[in-house]
Amino acid sequence: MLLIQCPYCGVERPELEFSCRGEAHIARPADPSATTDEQWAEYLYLRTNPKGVIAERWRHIHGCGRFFNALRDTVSDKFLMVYKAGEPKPDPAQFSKEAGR
Amino acid sequence: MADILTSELYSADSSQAPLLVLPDVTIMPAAPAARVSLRCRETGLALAAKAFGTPIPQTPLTAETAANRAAFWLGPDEWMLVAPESQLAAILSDLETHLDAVPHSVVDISHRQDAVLVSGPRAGWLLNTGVPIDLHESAFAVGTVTRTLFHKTPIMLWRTGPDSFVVEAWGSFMDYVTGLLVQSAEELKAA
Amino acid sequence: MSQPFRIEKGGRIDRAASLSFTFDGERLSGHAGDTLASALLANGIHLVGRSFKYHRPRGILTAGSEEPNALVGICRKGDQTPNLRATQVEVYEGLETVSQNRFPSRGFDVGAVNDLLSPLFPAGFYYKTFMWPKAFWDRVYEPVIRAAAGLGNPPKNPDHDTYGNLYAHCDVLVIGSGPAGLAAALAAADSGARVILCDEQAEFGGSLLTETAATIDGTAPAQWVADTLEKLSANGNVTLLPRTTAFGYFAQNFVALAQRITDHVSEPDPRLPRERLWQVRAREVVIAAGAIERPMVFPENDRPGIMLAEAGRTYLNRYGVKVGHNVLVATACDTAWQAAFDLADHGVTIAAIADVRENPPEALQSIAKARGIRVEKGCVVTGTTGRKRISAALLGRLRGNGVAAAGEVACDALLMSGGWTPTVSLYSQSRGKVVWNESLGTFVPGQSVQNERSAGACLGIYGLNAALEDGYAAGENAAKAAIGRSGTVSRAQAHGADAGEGGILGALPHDRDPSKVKAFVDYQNDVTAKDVKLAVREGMHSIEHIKRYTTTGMATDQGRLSNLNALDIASKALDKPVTDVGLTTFRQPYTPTTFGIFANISRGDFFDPVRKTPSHDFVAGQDAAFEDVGQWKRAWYLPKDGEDMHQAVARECETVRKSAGLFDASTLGKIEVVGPDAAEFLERMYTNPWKKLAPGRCRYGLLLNDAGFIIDDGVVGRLAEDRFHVTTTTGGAAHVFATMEDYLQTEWPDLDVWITSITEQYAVCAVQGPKARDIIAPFVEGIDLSADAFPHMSVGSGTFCGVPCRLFRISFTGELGFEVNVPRRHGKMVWDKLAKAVAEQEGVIYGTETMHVLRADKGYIIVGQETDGTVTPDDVGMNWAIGKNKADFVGKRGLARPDLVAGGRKQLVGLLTKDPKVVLEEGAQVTKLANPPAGTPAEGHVTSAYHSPAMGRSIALALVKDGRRLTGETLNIPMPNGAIPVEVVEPFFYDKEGARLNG
Amino acid sequence: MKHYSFLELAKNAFSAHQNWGRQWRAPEPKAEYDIVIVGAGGHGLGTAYYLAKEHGLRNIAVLEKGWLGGGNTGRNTTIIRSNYLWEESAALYNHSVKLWDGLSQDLNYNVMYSARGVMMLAHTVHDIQVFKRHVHANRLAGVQNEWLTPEEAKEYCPPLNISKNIRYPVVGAALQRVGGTARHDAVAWGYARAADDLGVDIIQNCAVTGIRRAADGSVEGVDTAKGFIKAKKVGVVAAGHTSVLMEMAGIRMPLESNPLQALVSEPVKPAFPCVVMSNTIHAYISQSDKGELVIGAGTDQFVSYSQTGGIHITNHTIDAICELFPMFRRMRMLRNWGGIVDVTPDRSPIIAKTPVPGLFVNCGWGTGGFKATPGSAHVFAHTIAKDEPHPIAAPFSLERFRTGRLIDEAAAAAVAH
Repeated sequence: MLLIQCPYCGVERPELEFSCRGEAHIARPADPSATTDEQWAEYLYLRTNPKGVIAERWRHIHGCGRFFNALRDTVSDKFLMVYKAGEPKPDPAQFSKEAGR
Repeated sequence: MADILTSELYSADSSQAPLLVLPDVTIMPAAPAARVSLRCRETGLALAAKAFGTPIPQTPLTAETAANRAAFWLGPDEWMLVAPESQLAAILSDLETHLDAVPHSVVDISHRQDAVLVSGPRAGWLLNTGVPIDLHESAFAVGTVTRTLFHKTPIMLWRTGPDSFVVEAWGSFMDYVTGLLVQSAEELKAA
Repeated sequence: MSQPFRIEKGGRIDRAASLSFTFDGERLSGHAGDTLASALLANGIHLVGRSFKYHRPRGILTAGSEEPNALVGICRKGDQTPNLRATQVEVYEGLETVSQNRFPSRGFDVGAVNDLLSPLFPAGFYYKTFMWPKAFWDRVYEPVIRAAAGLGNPPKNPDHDTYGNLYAHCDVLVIGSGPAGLAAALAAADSGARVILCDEQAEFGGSLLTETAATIDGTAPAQWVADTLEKLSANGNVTLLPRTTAFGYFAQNFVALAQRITDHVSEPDPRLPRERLWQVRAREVVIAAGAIERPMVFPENDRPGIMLAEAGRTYLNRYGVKVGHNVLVATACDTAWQAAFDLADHGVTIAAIADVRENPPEALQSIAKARGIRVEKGCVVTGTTGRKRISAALLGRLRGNGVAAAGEVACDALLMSGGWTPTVSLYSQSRGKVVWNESLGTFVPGQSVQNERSAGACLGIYGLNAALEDGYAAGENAAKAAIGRSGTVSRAQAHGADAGEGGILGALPHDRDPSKVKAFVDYQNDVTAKDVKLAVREGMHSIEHIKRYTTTGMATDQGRLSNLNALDIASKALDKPVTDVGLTTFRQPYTPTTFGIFANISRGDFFDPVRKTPSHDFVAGQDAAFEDVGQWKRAWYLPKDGEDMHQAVARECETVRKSAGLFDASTLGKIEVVGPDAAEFLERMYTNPWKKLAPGRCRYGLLLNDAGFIIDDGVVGRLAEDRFHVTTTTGGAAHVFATMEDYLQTEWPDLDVWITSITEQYAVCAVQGPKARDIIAPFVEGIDLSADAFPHMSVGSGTFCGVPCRLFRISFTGELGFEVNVPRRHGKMVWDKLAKAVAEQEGVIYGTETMHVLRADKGYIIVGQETDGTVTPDDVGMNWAIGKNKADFVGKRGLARPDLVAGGRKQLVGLLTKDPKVVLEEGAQVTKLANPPAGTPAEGHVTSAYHSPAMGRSIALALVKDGRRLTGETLNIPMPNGAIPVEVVEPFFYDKEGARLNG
Repeated sequence: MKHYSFLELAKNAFSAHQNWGRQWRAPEPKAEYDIVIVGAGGHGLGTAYYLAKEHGLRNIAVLEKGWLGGGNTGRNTTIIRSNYLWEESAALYNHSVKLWDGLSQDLNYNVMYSARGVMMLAHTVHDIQVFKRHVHANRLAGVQNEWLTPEEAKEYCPPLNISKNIRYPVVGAALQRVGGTARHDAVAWGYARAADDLGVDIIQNCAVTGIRRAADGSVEGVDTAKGFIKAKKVGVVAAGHTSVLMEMAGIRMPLESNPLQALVSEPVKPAFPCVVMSNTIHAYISQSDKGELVIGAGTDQFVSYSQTGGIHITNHTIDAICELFPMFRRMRMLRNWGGIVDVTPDRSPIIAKTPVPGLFVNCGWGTGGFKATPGSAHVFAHTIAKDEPHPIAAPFSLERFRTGRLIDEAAAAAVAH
């Protein structure tokens, strides 16, 4: 069971309190009607699924209820950092180095 | 440290029997209370404080209390305000009046959840049979309030003293919470 | 009741407390403090069971949790718990135990024929045979294999014991309470850290409880243990957990412990749990798991009476039991010599010490000489004799690459030691990579991956003083890392019990016919050195392949005894260094762990919360049948006077349409959407338009996912400009709320709107039927109920029975209907009053089944029944619910995808059977032909089917390919006993004009 | 290839089993192959086998970064069934079930396919509706599946607790009698041995590090730990690692890789005659020929390649098992492990050509790939050999995610009202 720092509560809590909501920074197109079928499929379904550092969305569903983002190493499952929703995506490459890959 | 619950906010419900009475831990159903979910941005906090009569806490996981009032930080834009049951209507209207000019949401959730009072030297131990967070005073000081889980059910937990806690759960989950607590306390009866 | 092998005095057993127990029905005695193994040995019993495959007689090999042979069943309360290790079972008065995997008895076992046939059963033999005749596999071969395999008999009855759970947090978790563990706990506790110390054994102390040839700070090791425990238990920050196995090391220093609470007690207090799961989050972990002794792989190394040397010493020093009268010691390392000396000092004849090494230390040799013990150097055991217990061993002298026979030595026990293997299981579970230590000839922990450090023997640091030193340092460093400070504990000094030298891996050479002898590598699974070599010969070159092909290392000790020997044999067969062959992964649990401990408190009604509505007790008192919907219990139907479900539902339906019915709708999800942008938010979430909905009015809302498929629906009432009361399906409530939060927080954080779950704020009583208004009117204040003032699809606030109320005029039945929302704790009072009022109007209380029939009459869909996640609004004829002028809503773009606009989609239709009495089966398929050949694609399926009292016939809804175009045509429902012809009709049946609900 | 039989076993017993040959070779890779399969699990090895056997191709290599059969093939709970809802799925899995029956004889390797029956428990009214829909759809499709009352379910599986007083009582079951289990390792080994015998090079410890494309965009070969290997066609059958490999060819996939745990108990004498699954309360159990109770747990909620999962997942699985089979509460877990399952949005696999000419992919089997091994391999071999999807594979395209023609086996589980 992972231990996750909630950037809003400022404390580490067990994974049980959280819900993982998949890859982060996949914004819903501002004007969906202007997208092609390919683009819509990409938004809905295509995922990076990296072996290494992933930026993903978590929700502290049984805590403060907020969504936030995290960088996590999918090989060790270690969290490298958490940041609030709306903050820019950190460079995963930099964290890849720190994670040793 | 004495219990910070000096008001009538969370008192044992005299109409209900205690759920558990042991030398080391007791569980009492709490009397009904007025509960209000307050949602707003920073612009509303001072206004809400004025309306409600306590500051609206901005430090995560803390509560502000006054006579017959408690305001719990539950999230960065979410608070639960608690007061005696009889004052609900007045509180709702005061809040709406004061917050009229700013975006906000005030919702009555008085009946959504029930509370029980868990206290005694083994209260923390008993809660940890289902609560996955560290309840040691160094990690969960008196006054801390949080939502978390009790085994498979969401709860709200407020520590009111070194050995006393308020546990709130949605109404239909309370039997599960108290049932498990009472069952887990069974071993305390053994020699 | 004599215990012929118990020594006169010594050991840690309570000689005053004599206990009686049975083994295979034989009554025996032991003492408090005995394990089953030590008590059996005290009674001279070595044969305790049979091996897995060849059913060979087996004895007690070890004194610890790694025991592969001595697995027994424990009988209690008329049932049996299988596969418990005799070396861990504590003897209590009345303990009943049985041996396993033998028939009819452990002394005479017909399964032993397998041993004779063993030439036919090499590793992996079953992959090569049993293929013909084909039908024999299921009927003959497999049942025989299954019956022959398995160890003990499974428990037969439900387990009545309880299991506990505790989440715990600490600064330093110390696993293992030998010298390193105790020292680490002392050092960490001294710093003020919160410490948990656990040990799988009943007593703390580990090897210190066996050690008699050393002193710590001038006292006996056992005394030092007692003193240390006194200090630790006096420290309020220390939790001491004996009988507690750290079995799983998970991510981020999450360690699972299994605490055994009552298994060792004769008459346990029923209020105590049998075992408890500790889920520990530790800032730092010190693993002090020790090392275990390695068996030697020589021919016939498995006879009862053959035992690890340190185990023999443990039985003597800790339990006061001699493992034999005439003991041969075979070793490759120094430590076993001490076992020989200790036994000799207690009057046991040492037949010889046979050391593989040409030059064991002089010091040891001179001690042996002083005791008159025969020493054979450069000597191996090449075989043993004795049927149910060893009676003699063959010795062989190493000569270059070969072995020369060196005679036979009579003995009644053989103690062996191939050296020591650090217990790296938990380190390995923590995802650390072990490294090969050439000088020790074994793997030891490498770099820590988590906040963890190994200490003492599990790190390959042997010798008592060195282990203590390492333990103190580990405890100090752990505390420093966890809380930033360390204490100043005074470090004890040990004298004696120094680290020994020596050790050997793999199969020992011998002079026997290799095809005729078995030298066991994995005792429990009967894997021999030959098997490992065969696997390599057949191309199994990865250690994982060898493990899986031979099953070596897959026994209940998870290969702790066998892995290194197997690895060495494989490496020689492959002609590769062991480091290139690699070690298999150690997985949790460290030792087998009771299922009950994982399930712990999730049992019965606590398996999952039982959510009850305010009417629950009332309808339960009327013998309602309930159905589970999510976690809720909902009244399904309420039979009267012996009615069956069909009769009850028919009566309920008729009564609702004739007068009125009362229904508990409290379980529906309810969300209060509040804020200046509330309408805008709903506009984006739901397909429907909301901005023009007037306060006081309601609208049916349809929710899609962004793929375009229906995921939920419900009525939404506008309470004020900035306030909506949204309802969802019961099962969808949590998902809809989470989905709304997701869009709100992450896509549209700029909107000034907040959502609050009010599902449990309100109890909801639905009153439906022509008399609904009459029934509720007396209770309502503050709302004009007249049809003009409060038409269908209205919402208003007032009071009901004197309590605040949100009243909806809505209908899911097609009748005049109201839904009374009152604060939950008033729900019971309001329900009781309404129930009385409904009864007075000759109305009825109805359940979900009736609700389903009534809505089907009207063709209202149920999400999850008419839809299955692949259905669009158009499919169910609900394009009317889509706001035509909306630029966007969740799902709009998805709906435009090619397959969602293509022809040939399945559409909702009504079906009427030609025979009105026939009710279709839900889920039945729809075809054009009456007798379609197998493989015919279906045209669709029946989603709902009921007998409709209102229509006086059966009705059905179905999703049918191009269904709307087929109205009026005949299709078929193929059933096992013939097809049922149906006519396609529009998907609504009753009061199509809606006159009744507008009444 | 030496024919395996009882006679052969007896003969070899006389020579102390010294004369058994290797089950497969350990060749060095050639510079070029017609077809390179990436991933030596059951699906990959089977693909190579059918390419050689049914399409007459010989110049084939299977590349494996670890040891063959070491991925999900060797880590699953070996459940075999074909009673899927949608016609497309039922056709695929039923194709597989037909191949399972006779696979031991075809491969001359006893894969221990044991048609002991798979029973899926219904616990709610909604479950009944869903399962009966399956039963009816399956009957029409020619797939065996039948509905049982709780009493009939108990008769088929005596340890089952059908008390009405448990939290989620059993209200019925769907039984597929031809469903069952097989010995997972043997499947990989049997295919490996048979493919090797037909000349397929199985190259272990040979990780693929890149997929090279020619100027025209088509596939050219793969970079590996053992150098560049030229290939006319490349088939990626890498389960949890598919995204990582396809990324090398510049293709993003509709996949997420999650940890999936499984566990076994200590071995006991026969106690459990069939396979029982409960999707509603998440429990899957059978007993292996060795006597271990084999139990499938759920997936963790996040992407991970760690091959480990959280204990809370195990807890939830075992509490469900203990509710259904309360006598097993005293049994003990012997070993727990994790695999990496690649999950698609509609929980159905992808067996398809890709936008890159010459590059094919077979993935997305989620938690249920083992059962499909022979069928998947068979239709994938056809797809690669003919450069055209096998009719059974055609619906399982990448294209469906664009058009919305999903084969959504998970969707039917939606609960409401």
